Amino acid sequence: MTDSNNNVAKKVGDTRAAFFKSFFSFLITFVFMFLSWIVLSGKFDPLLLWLGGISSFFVAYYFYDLLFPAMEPGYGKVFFRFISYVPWLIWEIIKANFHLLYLAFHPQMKDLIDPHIITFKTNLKSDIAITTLANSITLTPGTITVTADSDGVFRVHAIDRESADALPGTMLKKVAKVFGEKI
Amino acid sequence: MDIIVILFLVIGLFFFLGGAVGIIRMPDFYTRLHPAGKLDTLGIFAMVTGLSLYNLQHFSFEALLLSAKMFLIVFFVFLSSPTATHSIVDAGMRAGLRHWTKKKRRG
Amino acid sequence: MKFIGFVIVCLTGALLLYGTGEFPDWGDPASPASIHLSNHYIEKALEETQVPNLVTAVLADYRGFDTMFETAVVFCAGLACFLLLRDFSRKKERFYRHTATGVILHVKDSKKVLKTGKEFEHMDKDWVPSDLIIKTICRILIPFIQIYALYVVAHGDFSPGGGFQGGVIFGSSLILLAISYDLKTLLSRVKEKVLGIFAALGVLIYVGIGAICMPMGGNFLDYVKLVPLVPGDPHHIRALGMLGVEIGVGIAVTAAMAVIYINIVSEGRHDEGL
Amino acid sequence: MHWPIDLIVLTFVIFCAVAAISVKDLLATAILFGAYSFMMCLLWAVMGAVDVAFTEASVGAGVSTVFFVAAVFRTSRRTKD
Amino acid sequence: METIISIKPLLAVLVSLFVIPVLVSSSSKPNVRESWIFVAGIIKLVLVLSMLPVILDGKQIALTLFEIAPGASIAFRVDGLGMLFAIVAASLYIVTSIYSIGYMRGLNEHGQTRFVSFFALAISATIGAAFSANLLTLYLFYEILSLATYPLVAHHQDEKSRISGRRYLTFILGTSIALVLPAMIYCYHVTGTLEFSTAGIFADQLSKPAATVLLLMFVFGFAKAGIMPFHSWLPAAMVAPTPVSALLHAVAVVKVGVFSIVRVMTGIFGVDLLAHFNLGVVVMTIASITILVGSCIALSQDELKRRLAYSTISQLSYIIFGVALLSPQGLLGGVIHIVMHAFGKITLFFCAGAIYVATGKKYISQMSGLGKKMPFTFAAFFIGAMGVIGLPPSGGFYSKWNLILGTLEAQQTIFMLVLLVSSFLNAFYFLPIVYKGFFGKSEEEDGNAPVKIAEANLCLVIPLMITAIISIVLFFYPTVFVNLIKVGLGI
Amino acid sequence: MNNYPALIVIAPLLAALFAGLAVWIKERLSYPIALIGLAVSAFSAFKVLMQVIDSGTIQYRMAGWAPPMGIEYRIDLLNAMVLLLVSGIAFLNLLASCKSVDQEVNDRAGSFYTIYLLFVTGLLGVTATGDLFNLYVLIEITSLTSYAMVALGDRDRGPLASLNYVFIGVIGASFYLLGVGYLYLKTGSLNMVDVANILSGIHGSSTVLVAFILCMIGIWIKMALFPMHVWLPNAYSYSPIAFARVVAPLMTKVMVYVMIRLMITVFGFDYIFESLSLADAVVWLATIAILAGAVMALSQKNLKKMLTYIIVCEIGYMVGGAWMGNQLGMTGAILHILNDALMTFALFLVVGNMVYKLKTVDLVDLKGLFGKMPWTMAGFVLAALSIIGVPPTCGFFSKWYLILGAFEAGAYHFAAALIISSLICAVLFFKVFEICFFEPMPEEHGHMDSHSHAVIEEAPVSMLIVSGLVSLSLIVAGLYSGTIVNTIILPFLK
Amino acid sequence: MTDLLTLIVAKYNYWLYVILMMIGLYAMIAKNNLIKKLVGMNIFQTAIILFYVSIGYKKDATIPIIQNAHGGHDAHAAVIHAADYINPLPHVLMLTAIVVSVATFGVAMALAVRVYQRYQTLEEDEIRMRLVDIGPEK
Amino acid sequence: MSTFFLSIALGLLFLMLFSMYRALFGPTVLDRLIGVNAIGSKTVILLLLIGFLYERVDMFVDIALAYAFLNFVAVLAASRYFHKRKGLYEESFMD
Repeated sequence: MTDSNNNVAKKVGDTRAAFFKSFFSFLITFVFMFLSWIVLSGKFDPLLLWLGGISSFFVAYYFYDLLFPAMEPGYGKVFFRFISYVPWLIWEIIKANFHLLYLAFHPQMKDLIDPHIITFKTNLKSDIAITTLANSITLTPGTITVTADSDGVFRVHAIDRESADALPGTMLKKVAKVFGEKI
Repeated sequence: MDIIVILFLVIGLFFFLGGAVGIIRMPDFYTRLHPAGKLDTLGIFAMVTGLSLYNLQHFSFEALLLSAKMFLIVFFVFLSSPTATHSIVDAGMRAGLRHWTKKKRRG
Repeated sequence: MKFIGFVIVCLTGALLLYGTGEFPDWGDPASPASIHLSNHYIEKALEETQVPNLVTAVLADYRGFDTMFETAVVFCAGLACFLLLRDFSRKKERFYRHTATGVILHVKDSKKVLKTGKEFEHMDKDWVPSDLIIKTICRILIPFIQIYALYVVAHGDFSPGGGFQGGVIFGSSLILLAISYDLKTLLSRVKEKVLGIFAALGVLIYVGIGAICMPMGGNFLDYVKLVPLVPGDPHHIRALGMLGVEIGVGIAVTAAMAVIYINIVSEGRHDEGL
Repeated sequence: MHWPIDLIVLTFVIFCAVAAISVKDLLATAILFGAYSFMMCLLWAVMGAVDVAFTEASVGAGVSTVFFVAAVFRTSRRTKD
Repeated sequence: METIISIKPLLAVLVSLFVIPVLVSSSSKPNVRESWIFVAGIIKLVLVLSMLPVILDGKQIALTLFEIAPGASIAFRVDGLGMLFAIVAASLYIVTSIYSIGYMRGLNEHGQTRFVSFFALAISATIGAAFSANLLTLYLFYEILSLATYPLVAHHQDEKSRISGRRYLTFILGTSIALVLPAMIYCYHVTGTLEFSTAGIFADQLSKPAATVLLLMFVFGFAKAGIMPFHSWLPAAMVAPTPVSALLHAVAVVKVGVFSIVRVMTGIFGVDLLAHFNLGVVVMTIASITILVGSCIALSQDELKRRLAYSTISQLSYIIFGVALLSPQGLLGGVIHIVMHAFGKITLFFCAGAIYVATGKKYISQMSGLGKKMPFTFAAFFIGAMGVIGLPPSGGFYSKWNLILGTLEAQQTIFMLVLLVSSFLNAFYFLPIVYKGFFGKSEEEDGNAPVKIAEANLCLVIPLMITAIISIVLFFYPTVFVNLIKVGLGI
Repeated sequence: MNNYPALIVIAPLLAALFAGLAVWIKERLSYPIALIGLAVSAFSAFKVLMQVIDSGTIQYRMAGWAPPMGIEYRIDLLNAMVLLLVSGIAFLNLLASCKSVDQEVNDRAGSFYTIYLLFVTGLLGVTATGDLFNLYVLIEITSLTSYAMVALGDRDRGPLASLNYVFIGVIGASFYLLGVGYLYLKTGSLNMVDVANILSGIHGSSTVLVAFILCMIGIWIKMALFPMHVWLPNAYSYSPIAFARVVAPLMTKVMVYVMIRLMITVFGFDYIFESLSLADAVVWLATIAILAGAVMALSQKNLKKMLTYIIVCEIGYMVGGAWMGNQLGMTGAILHILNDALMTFALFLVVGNMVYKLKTVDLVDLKGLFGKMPWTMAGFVLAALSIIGVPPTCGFFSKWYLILGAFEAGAYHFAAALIISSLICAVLFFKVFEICFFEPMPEEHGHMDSHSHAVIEEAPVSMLIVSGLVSLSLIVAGLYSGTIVNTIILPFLK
Repeated sequence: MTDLLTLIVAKYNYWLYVILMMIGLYAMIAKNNLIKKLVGMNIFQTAIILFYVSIGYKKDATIPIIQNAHGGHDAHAAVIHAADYINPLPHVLMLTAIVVSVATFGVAMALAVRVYQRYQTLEEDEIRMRLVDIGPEK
Repeated sequence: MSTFFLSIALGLLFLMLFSMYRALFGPTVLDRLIGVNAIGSKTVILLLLIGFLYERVDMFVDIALAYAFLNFVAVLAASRYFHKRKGLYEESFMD
């Protein structure tokens, strides 16, 4: 236990601010964990709640830096913006799916599709933003992210021209807005 | 209520059907991934929604939590499915699998 | 060999089919297997152990002794993998990665040893940087998987699951960490030593709970005798005992799974995995 | 009531088993073996053995396959039969 | 019959066993070691003799050590027959140990400690076999004896002794495991006991074919008795140092084989049963063949020890022959031949050894004229030869005489002829040696390089003189042994 | 409350876990921990044996549940004897292995001891348990540990041998499990005595027949009866010697015990010998096993391998004896469990001493060993004689009962096979003796050098003492076999 | 027709378990590749599990977790009928069996890696050839 | 309603056959992986449906959840294989 304590200490440095940062992210992780515990458990037996507390503490203590590695201020805002992003995304997904359904059932499907790979660059910086964009791309019309690196370069496999042309487009803007980044 | 549930389930099934047909019909590996990755995700989404609605028929706090738990599956699938798809397609690229193109077929 | 195999297979199959002739129908509620012991378990277990999940009740209490050895088997498997594959020796050729830039150095001279630590990392030769998307997503998922695993361990009494399943899931969360980042990350977070100790400790918790019952005047694993040691409702002592045991199983299985994976995937060198 | 599911899944199980041992690539074997475990898990669930299904899901689909892939990763995919 | 429980038989067996650790620990001091052997031998003889009066009174001494199964235990019982054999073995042991000191030192052999240790072990086993109360115990000591003598036979550790040792074991161990063991277990299976008793242990559980097969298994199985065709280990075993050949292959080992057969015939089957099934003739025929063939082969041997070995083979069959007569005279003659032949043959072997030590000569053809240089040795040789041939005034005559009487008593005239012919053959192969020794031309006289030849050292000569003298004394005073036999077999 | 029965199994398990902890904390501690664990276990086994002899069968309820519900330890005379045997041999071997473990697996000795203890735990549990399924789990523990150990031995062939062992071992255990499943299907119970009670009503059922056959085949595979022996020689001869010394005497013997337990307690003699007519076939199988084992042993050029084939041969003895269908045969089989365990242990201890010094036990490398390691060789001779069946060593007496049993059952072929195998063993061992006795020592100058004492290079004292003790115990066990039969085996069979 | 269906339904599980088991056994015996054999081994083991779980199944019964008994507070309220719940015992046994099989599988995989390290192949016949090359054993 | 669930389940099983085809005969390993992944997602739903059939869905959700997790882990592991090892067609191994 002391080992990982030391590690943690090394990682975040010894300054007080860093400590509070990590403590804060620990706290948030703990809350998240405990909430999911309650959702999972569905029981309010004191023993189970205690166990949930201990488990959440355990996970949060050891792995808080996984969920929120760098606790930036304004994370809450990002969170709410993200929530508002989700319905749009789902709608996009549904559109994508109908498109695919159309393709899948079309008798001359092979004439409609024209797979190719496109590459584009974005100015997204944070990992989480890149990942969100990448996964959104994967989930939406006829495109799958092949690679996305930390410089914001995306390679995307598109099933037809139409889908390819739509990129990066609106989605990038939306994602950038969610994470407060410049396009 | 039942009708909504049935509707959701049938839609979900329809998505799955599309996915399945797509998997069979698409010409190459990359194109197959499209239906597999997306239609199934949405299929799960629709079906779980239907099922959790059905679960809420006899409303209680516990039933609500249970439905929430079901939505955890959706949450999870929405995170993992594109990642898995991406991972597979990346694997295909790295492994050097060439993708099907129209030109190739014509030529 | 193929032909011999085929003959043996046919013979065995015929023997087994011959035996099935007298089987009761599938799902027959009156078959002997479903009336003798099972009825007792179904009707009495809740009353006797206060655990609604009959499987857990039988697993951790009536047949807790089996389960103890089952855990020991897992521990043994972990230890066996460690023993078989762990390779402490140094290879002649070594690869190092500069942590900041990701440049890989190939050192052929066996005497020259770079200090691994902050600047350089000891590498396998087929190292590929981990994928950003996978990394991020797994980063988010892993804590949830873990809390879920712990939930499974703790709720073995009420819903399917229990120590073993929870342990495996926790273990696979560690494995996921190793897959999405790399093995080094996992090992820097969870030391090999910790895993080794936990594997033994988990089984020890189980056996220890059983063994404490003996000086308390009971038989081995007789949780009822633990009442004086545990605060709380004495009626639930068996359930509590089972919980303790499940936690032990969970710890042991987690560690064992991680050890097995780590050793197989890196051939015991602990440098680079999948 | 559950017997149709049981029957179909059992047939799938047999398919997967045969495919898993006859495919000429160990990685494919690993993958099919995973599918086999999925089917098995489903089968246990159909038969009401939730705990077994849970274990099979966690072990068969999860760690077993991962161990398998890890072993294939460290050895070879080649197989003659 | 009165039975006394006493620990003496056990002690008698164990004395030489206990001395082995002492021998091993004093291996660097030969004198100390040999004095221990001597002391052990004396104690053993005293212990054996101390039981003699009791036995002569018609009592028995018994001691049960371990009950393995009902009716099959490891137990000692001293009766007349066993006593007779034990006395022979124990007394000759002392003589032989003196002789072996001289022999081994004379030839500067290696591994002397090993040699004396296994020698002691072998003698223990012999005494044990003599005192066995049942077939199981007898078998036990029989096997121990087989194994204990192996290192002695193979003492030289060269290729020749390796082959001989292999043959030795193949025959001895092979037959005992393959034939005696199943036969013995079958006996136990049928009767539930293995105790020796003069009436036999089979009531009427055996059919004639079964009895015949069983008897043959025993007779051939105790291959130490050298019944043909399981005889060829004996000549092979002659590669061993002479004391071994002398004591073991003339007295202990072979006699244990014979003794076992006698025990089986008298104690397991019982004379009556054998007579009932008319099995004596079968055994007698086998024995006769061995007697005649053995003698004939002996005639053709040039190496002295081999000739003696074949002689032993044929002489051993006398004993079996006598017992197989199933008549009191025959039994007496056969069993007393154990004693008589022992003293006679050991003398002969001692002489052979002495000649080898003194001159390094092994072959009869080289021995002409030696008698003048080694008068004592050759005189003793002559006496021994007389004993073996059966000429008065040596003990051998007494046994042969009884045997012939036995054949008459049993009305087996043809077999009497066998005895006579064989005696002639004996004379043919022994007397020429003596003649050559005393009257033949020595090599020196042939003009070869003069070799200084004299009598061997005292350690070698004294024992052979003693045995030769005893061999003569026995002709006059065989009473003790005769009484023992009468007590033992109830004749 | 009397907790000795549980302690027999729990003590080594606890010790294993503590040793497993010690691996990571202070590796040197694991050896004393292991010693203590096994000592406690052996002591408890001794106590239990005394209790059983005094007051009859002990039933110990795990977790306090009454037998058909919970798992029960049911220790009768046979159990208790085998328990003492297993724990005793394991303890003695551990005493002797300190040095050889250091030599062979030095950098991971702690893990070695842990697995060793788990293996012993498994064996003890198999012996003590009265529950059919518990038996399976414990068999798997023993198997799993032995897989690991075998692979740890010979660098070239160990892993492969181990892998083959895994395949066959899993088939065996699975067959057994399947047999238990069939039984469970018919009876609904897993407790041996309970199953036996229910079974007595349904003897004619084909399911029970199949269950019986499956259980037997499973156990036979695990004990390496002849056609199913293929895994054994490689597995045993490539494992580290410290482990081979305990697995070779115990594993197969415990499996024979399991077979006897199933035959007597679960299925019952009535069923096996009256309802079925398999006994003759099995005795023939055993006969073939004996001969085949002996003949294969004859062709080996490595002492360890040779001994493993002798184990195959000895298994034939016990199986044949147990299937003779009479008391004598069964007595012989049970006695032979004890005796063969001791003999094999003695032999492997000797081999361990040789390996420690010579690093190899190919027959050609044993030249002149009598001079070099006299005490070791003395032990070897005793053990070899015991295997051959020379009285008064114990091997003779079990053979005695076996042959008696064969005569009583009219199985003369079996008796003949016993005799022939004894002869072949004699040939085998004397071949070795000849090499050790006649061949000159390789590094020694002239062998006939009369008074020069050979350079004595004995194994460490700890190994020597144990091997000497065990070799002497062969004679003691032989002489007291009557007592053993009368106080343990016969009361048990009645 | 209905009879046939009933028969199939009644015994289908048992027949299929035999077939599955035979597939596994055949793979273990006849396959040349060590990992294939391992897969066969696992199929073999799951077949047994299938058999056990089939034993435990009961028609018209629910999973062996007592309903409406959260934490056992109101455990005594409802009477439990044995026919309502599936037999839990085979499940327990099979949990253990699965654990054992995964442990064996793990160890076997480790062994396969070791074998590969040594021989650079997993085909049995090739390994045998390599063994001949290595020469007589020591 | 349960009949409806059953028919949905059977429908899913029927669809699984398509994915199964890909898994069994897919020309490349990755095709098989896609097939298995698709099977996995259907299985999650099937598990839930079986839960409803047993009317004990609270017990089956756990399994479905675990299933989703571990399917992901397995697929990830299998695809990570190709990040480090080349060679895709199993035909290339035929020699």
